[in-house]
Amino acid sequence: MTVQKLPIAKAINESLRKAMETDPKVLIMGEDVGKLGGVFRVTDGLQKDFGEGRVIDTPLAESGIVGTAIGLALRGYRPVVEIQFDGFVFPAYDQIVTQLAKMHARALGKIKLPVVVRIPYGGGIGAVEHHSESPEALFAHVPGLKVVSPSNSSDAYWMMQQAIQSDDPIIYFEPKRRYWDKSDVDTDAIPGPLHKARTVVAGSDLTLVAYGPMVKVCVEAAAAAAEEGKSIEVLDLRSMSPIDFDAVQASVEKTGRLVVVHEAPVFYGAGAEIAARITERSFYHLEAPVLRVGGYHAPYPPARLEEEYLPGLDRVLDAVDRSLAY
Amino acid sequence: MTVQKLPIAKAINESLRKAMETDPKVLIMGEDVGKLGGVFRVTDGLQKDFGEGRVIDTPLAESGIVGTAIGLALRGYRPVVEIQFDGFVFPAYDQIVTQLAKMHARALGKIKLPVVVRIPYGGGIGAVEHHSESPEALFAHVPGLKVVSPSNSSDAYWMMQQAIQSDDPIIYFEPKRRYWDKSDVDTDAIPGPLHKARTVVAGSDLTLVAYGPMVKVCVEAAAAAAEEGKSIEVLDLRSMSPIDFDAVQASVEKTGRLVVVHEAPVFYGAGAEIAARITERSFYHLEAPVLRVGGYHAPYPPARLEEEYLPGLDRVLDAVDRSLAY
Amino acid sequence: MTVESTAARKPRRSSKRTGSSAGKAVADPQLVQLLTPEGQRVEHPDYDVDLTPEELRGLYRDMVLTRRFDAEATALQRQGELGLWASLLGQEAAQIGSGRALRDDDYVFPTYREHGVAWCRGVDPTNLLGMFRGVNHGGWDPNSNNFHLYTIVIGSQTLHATGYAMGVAKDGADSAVIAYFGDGASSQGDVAESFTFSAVYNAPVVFFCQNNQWAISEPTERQTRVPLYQRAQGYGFPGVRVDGNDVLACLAVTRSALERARRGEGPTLVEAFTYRMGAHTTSDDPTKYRADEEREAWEAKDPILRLKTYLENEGHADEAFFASLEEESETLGKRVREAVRAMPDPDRMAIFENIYADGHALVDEERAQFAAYQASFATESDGGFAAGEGK
Amino acid sequence: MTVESTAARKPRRSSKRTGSSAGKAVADPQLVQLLTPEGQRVEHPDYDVDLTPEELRGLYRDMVLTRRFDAEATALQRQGELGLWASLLGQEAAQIGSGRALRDDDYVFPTYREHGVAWCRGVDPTNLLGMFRGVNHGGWDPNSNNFHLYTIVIGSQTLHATGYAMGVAKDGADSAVIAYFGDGASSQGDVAESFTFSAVYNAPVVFFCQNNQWAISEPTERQTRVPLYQRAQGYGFPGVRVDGNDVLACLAVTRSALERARRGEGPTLVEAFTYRMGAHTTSDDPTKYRADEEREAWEAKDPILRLKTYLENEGHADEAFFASLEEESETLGKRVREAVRAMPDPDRMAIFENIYADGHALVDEERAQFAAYQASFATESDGGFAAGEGK
Ligand SMILES: Cc1ncc(C[n+]2csc(CCOP(=O)(O)OP(=O)(O)O)c2C)c(N)n1
Ligand SMILES: Cc1ncc(C[n+]2csc(CCOP(=O)(O)OP(=O)(O)O)c2C)c(N)n1
Ligand SMILES: [Mg+2]
Ligand SMILES: [Mg+2]
Repeated sequence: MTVQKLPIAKAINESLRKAMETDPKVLIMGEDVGKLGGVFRVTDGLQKDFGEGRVIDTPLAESGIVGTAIGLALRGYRPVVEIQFDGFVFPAYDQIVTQLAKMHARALGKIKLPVVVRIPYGGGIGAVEHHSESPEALFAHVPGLKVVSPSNSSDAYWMMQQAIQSDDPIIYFEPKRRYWDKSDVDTDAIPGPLHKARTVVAGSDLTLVAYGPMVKVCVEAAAAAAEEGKSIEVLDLRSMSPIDFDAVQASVEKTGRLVVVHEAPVFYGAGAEIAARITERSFYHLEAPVLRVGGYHAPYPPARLEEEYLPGLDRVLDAVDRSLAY
Repeated sequence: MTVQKLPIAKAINESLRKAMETDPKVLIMGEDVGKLGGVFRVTDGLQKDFGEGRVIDTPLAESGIVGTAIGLALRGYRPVVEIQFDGFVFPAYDQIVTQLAKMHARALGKIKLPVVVRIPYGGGIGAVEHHSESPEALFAHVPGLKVVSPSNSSDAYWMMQQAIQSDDPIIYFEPKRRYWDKSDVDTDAIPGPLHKARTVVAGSDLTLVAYGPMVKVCVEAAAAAAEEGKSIEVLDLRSMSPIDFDAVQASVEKTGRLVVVHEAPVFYGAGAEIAARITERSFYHLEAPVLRVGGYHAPYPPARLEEEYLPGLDRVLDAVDRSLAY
Repeated sequence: MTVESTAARKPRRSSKRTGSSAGKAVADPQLVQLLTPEGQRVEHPDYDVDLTPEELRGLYRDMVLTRRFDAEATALQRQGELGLWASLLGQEAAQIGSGRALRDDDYVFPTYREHGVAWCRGVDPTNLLGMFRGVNHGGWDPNSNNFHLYTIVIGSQTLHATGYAMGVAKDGADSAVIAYFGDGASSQGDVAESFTFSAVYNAPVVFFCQNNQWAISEPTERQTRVPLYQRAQGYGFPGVRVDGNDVLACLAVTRSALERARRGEGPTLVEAFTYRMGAHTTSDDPTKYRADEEREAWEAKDPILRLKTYLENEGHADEAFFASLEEESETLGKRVREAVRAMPDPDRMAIFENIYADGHALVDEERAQFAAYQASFATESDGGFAAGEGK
Repeated sequence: MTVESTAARKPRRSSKRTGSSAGKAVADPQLVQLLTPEGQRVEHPDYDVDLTPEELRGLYRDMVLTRRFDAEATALQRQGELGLWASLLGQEAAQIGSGRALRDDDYVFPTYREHGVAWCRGVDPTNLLGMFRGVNHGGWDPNSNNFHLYTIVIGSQTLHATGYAMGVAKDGADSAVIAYFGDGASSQGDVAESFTFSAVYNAPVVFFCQNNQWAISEPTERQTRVPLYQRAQGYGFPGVRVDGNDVLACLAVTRSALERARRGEGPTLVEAFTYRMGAHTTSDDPTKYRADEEREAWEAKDPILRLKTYLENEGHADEAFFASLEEESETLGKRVREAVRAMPDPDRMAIFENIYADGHALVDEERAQFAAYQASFATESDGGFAAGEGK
């Protein structure tokens, strides 16, 4: 049985298990990752099977988690670190930005930092403050880091395999509100490259680019638009650093229109980078300015307002219409 | 004597002094800000005149500095906090992003956080690692913060006055390699609004937008271009959050061309946001895509390579030429 | 962690000052206790309280009502009225004892679990529920009751408390500040930095650590190998461990620490040794990681029961008191229930409010765009019903 | 800070284990000393070293050559060959003593000032100069000598050391790890977190704090109100203060702490009480904030002089030894000078190298654009001279 229908959370769990079986140097570290299996159960059962020496419940200190993971990596281990929620990565931000991102370059390549930082991110789960954020741009701006996010179970599985195998530090953003969404995982497949975008829906009138939790919304938007006779292409970016600009460019040069969608605030977000670069690359192909749909320049609101804050089907379609109106 | 020719560092010093004289609640906090007067002497003489109770040498702990400044602000003080160098703000990043930026909103406006975080930033001084960075985008992306940077002594003086008077937390980036550049300060002037851009050089063929240390380079580029008969308008952005898009738009709709220049890496940088938004606002006015000149997606290099890394006159002119070639 | 290992760390010698051992758990001062689990009043060489029967009944009432409120909130979460609840069950004595030690002009920096302290400060309990319902991120004015908003990012508030206390000292006031945090939080760099700052500036702050034995699924052994109160001495101020289920001892120890702060002698760390009887929050399932027997052992140390026994044995409270308190509890429960159900959803435009005190051009722009976007639905033929579905 | 206040904190009683006082500086264990400032060999109940004359001369040689190297680097900075230099002047004993206590398989995590430790590890001194000259950010392979790169962000490396030590323990190796940091660094949250992690996981790491009395312009009083070595006990492991200008005591104490780590007994904090004789770095001007008398008082405690006196008094070294060492020093100075002057500027394309181990599309793109941009100058009529001016 190589193809299974798995929820994203379980696909990551299986991927971690596979990596730990394959490579004794792979470790899991974080708060509550052991007996509890993480607050989202992503590491469920792993401590039971691999022991406390490989699935490590850490003190409640994120800088300490990432800092010691760096030390373990220097010793030859491959730590996969869990940050419990997006909003709690900031105490570790210094270690990530000044050490994890830069140590390989600082050592002129003589040491490697194969550390994966897993971060459940994004909103839509009705949580209290700090549990619904999308800070990916704050990592993608930093040279030395790579930043990815899967949108489905197969990617969740394979991108985790690839992230662990990579000798570079990778920030792996998990779309927490999609944890329970099921889709097929072929554990015998030969995966494509980690940092390439994927065409989810082919279309010819406009390109929608998204990643992580927003891919689903964009696919729905494409379907809704199709009913109105509009042919929308949906690209799952998968990687926010590097960005597969070639794929976006190719699509845009076909459709002539681009809308970028993410949950993070639009201001200084990934959409800005994509808009700027694609406009530069495809200036004469664009029929309309690149439009962005995303979070407002506001703290993530209380749960009862999150559906207003998050880009939803209507807001995406509104942007599609505005783009097509040019 | 109301007009003085002052270096930027001294203008900030005078502004801090003025604020402390005017408002007994203004405090200065940081590492080495007391007897030493800061490693750049920006707080020189202030502890001598205002005492250890108001110019506070802190333990070597940036999170502690910002965290206690927040507490002092809650008690009614107006702390002006110094981070010794750009690269050392990251240990304080959590307090800045999760607390300083959000507490006003969290309290539904019932408490105010008038904290100024001063950060000498940018390269060009031949320093070792962590002393030459430009992390402004990492703050501008965060709702709840305001981010500014002066490029000359008058702005340094007045923007600091305004930052201290503001009830919002403000990240005040000081262009450290321009600290010793002198220009006029009129301490009796009536300053314009804190977050408005300023036209430094008027022109009609292309708009250059910069802030902080890059304004000088752009002015020089405009002069060099003028010799070749090109009329370049230079805008000093002054504020990276909010951004005075109206001013940029007005200029671009006049010139039809825009190049944004900053030291920070281009990828996910301020230039991306400006390019995306201006392209959206002025789609039909742009003769060329907005071009960006900035740092590479690489850790800030060792000093002997920084002139290659930093955007200089030639790289700006190259972008100007490329834009004009459209 | 098992019951045994926790018990093994129970200290044996009492002292206001902290003990000496490093690297091993011998010669710990015993935890300060004034009321045994059996409801016996005992003496302590360093701490005492002298309370009138009325005051004792007051503490009892505080604990009972706090527990009632907490139970109601848990129930409201189950009914879907709240998105989440963090129960203080078992920690009533630690919170009421410390909360009642405070003066009005003192200032409190809580975590997300200090419902009992909020009660002592006079914060309307229903105000605490807004953030758990998801209508706001903190629904009260911190300065109305000198009770700061709940802080969710673990440990952050200890620095705010320290800074506030530095300000108090600057003002020449003799108020004190108290910072609550948990055993898990003790590992955060921010908490260590708050120890350093408060010691160096001699700030009038009390660090009140409720060691409830667990940080979600992690036992205190994951955070420290020696008793937490000992942390203080390495920073140059006293630490003391108090029976966190003994409201009298918590009151006495906190009062003493606050007085010390007022006298300008600087910070104190109080470790209230207690137990989280419930789940971490309503999202948590403790059966995954801890044994029932542990909880049962702690049930015997219940903070409310022991005070009840004492009140009864001493004849300080009669049936009528307990009956009327029962009634008061029910009234409180009802009031809370109704208030929560009546709590309106925030206006969607609230997304754009209070982000900045002085405004921000982009917020203005986005607010206007959002309003126009919303309005566009209203003018469509469907009469605007689509607006709510703009998801 | 004045000389007096520093002296006032000098502890009085010695102990391998840490002492008891909390909140006041009484009953501190005296700092461990085996060689007095006057060059007298003294006994200590807990620590000893038994060295041959050759070994003693070796330590002396290490310190002299390290100082010579350091002086040369300072001179090279003045000559404009280095952009900056962080001198270890005065801290030779702390660094050579601890550095010579290490085994080859131990691993070192230094700050930016551990030139003496680097020397002990066999790192070519000229390699240390690259980052100060501005040609790289760290010019050696950490794994060649088990000597990690210099870390500039204060305190960060203590966590790397702890993680590395956790890995050593996992591997079942009996190596140890040593993390250097300063008195200023002791305030950083990261250092506290490294104490917590190392204690909880019983990691084989020695925290070696060189308390050189200053963090740039701030005296140690700005970081703590009790002696720093006491910090350890609150985390559950021993702390000890050693005379940081006594190479024998530093060797003995570090060796003992390393052995403890190897035995699986976990971390130790060593506070080497020493003095930064020079400026913080060549950019600093200490006359702004400290009195000459303080420096002068510490000059009398010079680490090299006292060992010299001892060697002479004991007849362990003769004129020939000192003369040949003098010569060796000069040769080293010359070699360093020449090596620095010959150090080539990095190729500009190095900007794009080693950012990622597995590559990154944007880096490839920018590298190509940069190369094309550079090439565009070469093809211009001026023959390419403008390229270097592309500023
Ligand atoms: C910085 C940070 N990391 C992680 C979390 C997630 N989290 C919430 S509560 C908690 C455990 C806290 O334990 P403790 O400090 O003992 O307090 P308690 O919940 O037991 O009252 C964790 C890990 C958080 N809120 N903040
Ligand atoms: C996080 C951080 N903040 C500030 C600095 C700037 N800085 C460099 S050295 C130094 C003082 C360090 O003092 P200490 O730890 O005692 O070490 P010493 O320099 O005395 O060896 C400071 C503040 C830094 N490098 N890193
Ligand atoms: Mg707890
Ligand atoms: Mg020092």
